[in-house]
Amino acid sequence: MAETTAHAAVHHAPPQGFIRKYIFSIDHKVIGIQYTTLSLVAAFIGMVLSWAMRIHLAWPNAHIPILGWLSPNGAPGGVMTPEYYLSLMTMHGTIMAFFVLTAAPMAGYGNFMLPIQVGAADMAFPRLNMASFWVTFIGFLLACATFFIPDGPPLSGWTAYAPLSAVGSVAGPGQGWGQNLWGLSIALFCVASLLGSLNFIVTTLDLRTKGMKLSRMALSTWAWFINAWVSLLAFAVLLPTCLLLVLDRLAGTSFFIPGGLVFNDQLQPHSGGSPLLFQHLFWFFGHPEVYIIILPAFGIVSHIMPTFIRKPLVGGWKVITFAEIAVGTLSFVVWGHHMFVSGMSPYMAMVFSVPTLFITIPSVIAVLVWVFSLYGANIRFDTPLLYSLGFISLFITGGIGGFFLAQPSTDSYLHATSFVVGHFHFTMGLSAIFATFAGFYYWFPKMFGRMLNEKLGKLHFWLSFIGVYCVFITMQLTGMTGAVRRYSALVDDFMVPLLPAYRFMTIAALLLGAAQLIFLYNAIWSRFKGPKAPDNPWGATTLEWDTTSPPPFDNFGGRQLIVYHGPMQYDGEKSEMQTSPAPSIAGT
Amino acid sequence: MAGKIFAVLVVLVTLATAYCVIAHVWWMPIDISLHGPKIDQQLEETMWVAGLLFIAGQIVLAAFVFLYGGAKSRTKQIPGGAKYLVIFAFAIVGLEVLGLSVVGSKAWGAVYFEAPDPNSLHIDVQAGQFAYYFRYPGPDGTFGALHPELISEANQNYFGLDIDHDADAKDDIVTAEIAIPVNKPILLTLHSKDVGHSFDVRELRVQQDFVPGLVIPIHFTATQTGRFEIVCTQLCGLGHYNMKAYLNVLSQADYEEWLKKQAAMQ
Amino acid sequence: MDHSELAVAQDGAPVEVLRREHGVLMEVDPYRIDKKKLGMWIFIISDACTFAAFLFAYGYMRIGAPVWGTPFGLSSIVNGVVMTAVLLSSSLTMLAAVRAAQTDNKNSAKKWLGATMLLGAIFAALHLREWVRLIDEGWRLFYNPTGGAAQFGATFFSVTGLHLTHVVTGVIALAFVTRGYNQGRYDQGHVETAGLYWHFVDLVWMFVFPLMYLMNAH
Amino acid sequence: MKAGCKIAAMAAALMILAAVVLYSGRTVTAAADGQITGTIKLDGQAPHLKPIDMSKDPSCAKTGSGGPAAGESVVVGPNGGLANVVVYISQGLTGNEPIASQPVKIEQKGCQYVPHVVAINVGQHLSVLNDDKTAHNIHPEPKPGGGNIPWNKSQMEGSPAIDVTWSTPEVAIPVKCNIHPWMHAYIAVVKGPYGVSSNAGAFKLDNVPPGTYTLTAWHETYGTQTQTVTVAAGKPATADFSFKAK
Repeated sequence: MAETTAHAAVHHAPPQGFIRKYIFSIDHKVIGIQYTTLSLVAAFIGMVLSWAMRIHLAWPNAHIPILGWLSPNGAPGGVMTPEYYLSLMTMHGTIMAFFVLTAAPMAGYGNFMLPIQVGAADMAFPRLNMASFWVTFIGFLLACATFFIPDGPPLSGWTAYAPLSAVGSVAGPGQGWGQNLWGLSIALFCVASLLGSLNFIVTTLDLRTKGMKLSRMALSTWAWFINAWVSLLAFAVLLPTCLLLVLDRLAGTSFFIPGGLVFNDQLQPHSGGSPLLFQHLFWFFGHPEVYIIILPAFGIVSHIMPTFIRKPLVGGWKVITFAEIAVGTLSFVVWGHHMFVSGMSPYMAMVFSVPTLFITIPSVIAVLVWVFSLYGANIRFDTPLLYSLGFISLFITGGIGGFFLAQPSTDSYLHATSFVVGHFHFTMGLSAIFATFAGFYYWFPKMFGRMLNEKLGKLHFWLSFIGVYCVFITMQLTGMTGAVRRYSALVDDFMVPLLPAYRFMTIAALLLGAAQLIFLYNAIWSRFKGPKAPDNPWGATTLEWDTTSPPPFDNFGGRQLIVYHGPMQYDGEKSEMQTSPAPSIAGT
Repeated sequence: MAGKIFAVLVVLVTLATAYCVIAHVWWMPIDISLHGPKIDQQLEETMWVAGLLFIAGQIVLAAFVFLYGGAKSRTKQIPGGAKYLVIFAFAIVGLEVLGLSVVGSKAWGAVYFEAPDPNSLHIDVQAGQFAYYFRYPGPDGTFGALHPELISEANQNYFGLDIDHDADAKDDIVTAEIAIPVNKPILLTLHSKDVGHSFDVRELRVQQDFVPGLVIPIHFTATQTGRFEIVCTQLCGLGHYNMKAYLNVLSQADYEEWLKKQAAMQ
Repeated sequence: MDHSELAVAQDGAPVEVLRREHGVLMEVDPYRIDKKKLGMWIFIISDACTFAAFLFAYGYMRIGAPVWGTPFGLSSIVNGVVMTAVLLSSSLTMLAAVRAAQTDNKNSAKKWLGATMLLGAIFAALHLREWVRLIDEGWRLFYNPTGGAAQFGATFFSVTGLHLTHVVTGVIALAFVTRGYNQGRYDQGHVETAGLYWHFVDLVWMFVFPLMYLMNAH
Repeated sequence: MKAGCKIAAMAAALMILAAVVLYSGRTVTAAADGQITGTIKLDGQAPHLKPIDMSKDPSCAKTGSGGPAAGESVVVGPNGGLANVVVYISQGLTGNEPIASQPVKIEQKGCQYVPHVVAINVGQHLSVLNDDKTAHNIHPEPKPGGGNIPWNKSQMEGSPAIDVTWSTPEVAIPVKCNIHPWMHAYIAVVKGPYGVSSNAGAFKLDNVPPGTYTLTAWHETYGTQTQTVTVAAGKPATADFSFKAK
């Protein structure tokens, strides 16, 4: 024992000094907290952007002095311009999809928890891990920098469809350096994600402690592991897509720009490129991306639920894990359902429609597992569980919309309507956010050694749950009228009558956003003033609860861990730690 | 207590959503195309299937949360375990999606796999930032060639026609709105002069992107007269929200009258 | 920098393979490989996707273009064949280096590593010569002097440029590995991992050469 | 101490007074300068211009005069007078000409630019207003590399006026609205006195100091013409132009 601790110290001495300890740290726990904090900041920026958008949608000609003060260019005299609305929309999507939804549940919690859950002292490549955070950070700064350049942020949406995004500033405001910075920012994000995924995979495969067979891994670890594979392949394609886009913009190539384009009566010097090529490359990444966002959420919820329902999930680790693997695999063959009306061959539409519909089967299995695990349970309604239940409800609601959008015939009506916007906010947006909140409330004691205030947590949940449904069910259902997305004002005759509904959504969204201030207050206050957290406040079984809160530098204080069974050792009030040699109580 | 509140909330949300759908609070507009009813029917069927799954899912979730909130010393698994769940997913949902794929492909095929009627009225459509322009071939029935370098919006040469040298182009009728005769097959060729746009007429149940570099044909037959909006649904820049045009479905006589008036304005 | 070791438990009949990481016992996978090597494999998978996306873009452009530029005459093809031969032999020398490192023949390993680096540098030089010739002929990322599709330059320079970047990175990485190996900071595992990367770069060239050169010969 | 203050205050007041006198004196002398007047005619038949169909934006169609608006690229008055011609001094200026102090206004009215062509001094303020019940984007496109910076900005209904200046002479910068593709205007940025012809074809350049000048007339469709003109003190000179119809 003495020898092993000495060994550990040689290879992994705790760093001294503030900078090595908290800034350029190679400790996976610090990096996890850095990622989580970055996401939290990004989430609040993204939310404020959505407020500004919603206010503009509801009162497009209103003079709002604070807007004019914040952005004299984008809202001269406090009246937001359409191009600034689109810029805010683009940055809302970019910041939320990449820097919040992709980063928080995977890179944030995954970095902190995955090595602990498998019983390792750190990630396989700690320096690479640090590099991936700082590359993400630079990417985030580049994305934010677009707000401070004269031309403003890009306005071509988070999907950045070419040729709008590729031809440069002839296509209007927001297509100058903002779009270049966007491309570079996302390229950096890709690099960081690739490094992160590599680290996750190697750590899971190579650094499991004795007895931690694959079948005994925590369900969150499983989800991160599967997700790392999906991101590894998907981001590897987005990276060249961004590079080619930047080449088109800066080096004069024509990958995505066809010939004969005329802007402002000027014939453009490009020829031979294909906008559809961009769409294929983007969506080859883009559709797996929504699963990259939701798979960690699956894992977090599956990990949290058994603790609070005090029983294993139906079907043990296998059913839910195989469902996740199926979702991850199928996600690579469905991208064309984003392109049903894009001029792709109608036969290809059929080819993409069928796997898209079939991907519902593993998703339904996952939902059935969660819902039917509640049967005969002994539910403890702590905030993490409430958020998990909220996740299930939102995911069902959002998933249902998928039936309509997976079929080319119905999609040809609903495409690009607010039905789609509501659908993806439910599935990849709010479901993932709810799972992220569940994870936050669940792991906060472990990450910071303090308990969150449970009353404020519950209040935050109730307001968020009601608010989300008020905003997004209305959004999804108004889409049935054909209400077009990405419009900065309602000028079409058929959209003007929707104004009251849009105003309702705006007010609900503002309240929903205000409810997040409760969360912010709770998190900050509890971080410093909350009651001290015990090692295992929830009565859980996985390895992260088998060490102090927060864990020591090498996670287990040089202790030799031996794992004897899977994570779901619950039956009513009883539970057994994974490291406990006692006989299994629940079979898994 | 929290569980009961949660259950009640979920049920309320479910009922409210179901009400909005059943009462058609927000619903599709009238359907004026020959192929449209197939799409509507597909949408209705999907709504039934998906709606039932939605209600069942939320209600079962609410019920379990409502029922199993109390502290018990022992827990129990659902009889039969995961086997029945997986079977259910494959059997019911699998059949459902298979059915939707098969039926849906018929609706899709009816619109997109059929060749346009050879007697269709052919109208050329060009989208640009941020307006549509339409072109009728004129008396000679032939469209003039397009010369992008000649496009001059200042001189209202939106298509880049070489009127001085091209006899085919001279009689082309360029309009800012489109009029079509009712009950006549229409063939549109869509091309964009700059970025991606879309041709979306809700009442026709037609939505098709303009892809720069491609000429995309779509065809349909309108069955009712009226004036309908054409809106752009593909993000095209700052004026995206304000990019629209009108589709006038007219009787044959009115259509001819309209076309004559437009020709006089060239 | 992390160290793993294999140990055999001496406690009786079923011999158990144990592995230590940070001094504690680790679970052993039947398929387990050293984490550096595993990391390199995973990187290779991801990098292969990146190359695949570039080549997909190339195929898409090529099929869509009515007139495609075919600038390569006999001399270029010969040059390409020589480049291919050089890169293939560098794989062989790399193999020899790995073999030597595995048998702890340090001097031999260093020699073979040096040969690999030299061949890599020759490859890069020949490649740049080809580029210079094309640029002299007027080919650019956005311009085709023969009047066909401008995408030839765009795809050729970006695909081969990406590959060239890999080769140059590889040579630099090999230099670092050789130095570290010479000083005893790196072991045979590092040499083997570097070898994996080198073979992958070679393998990619086996796709790039026929697709970018042979198909574009006139 | 107090006395010192008083002296300083008086000195300051005197200096201000002197400055005012000098400045106003300058204006007075300028007013005594000459004037160039003239008319511009179109020789031949005005081309047929397609009327503008604004049905794309119903709020434009509503504010219009009922029927479709006329095209604006050639506007000919009753006696063959050619409107929208910019007349300015292209040679012979001393370089010390004052910058006109009143801002030039372009209004967006009924989805057209009013006026269709404006002239403006380098450094003079241009104010763009939106009177319509719809949004416009104002998109001037100066020649690249010419010194003037292109921009493209939306102006919502009820937004404050956009105020800009131009740094380099350029005849003429095209301006367009992408939301309403038919909307076009031209901004001629010049140094020294300028005039724009009215519907009757008449123009007037004020405050021209005595001297011999090259006068240039520019029209968006018919290009430029020049002629030499001599202005004597206190005496208006005349210069007529005639553009040939294509």
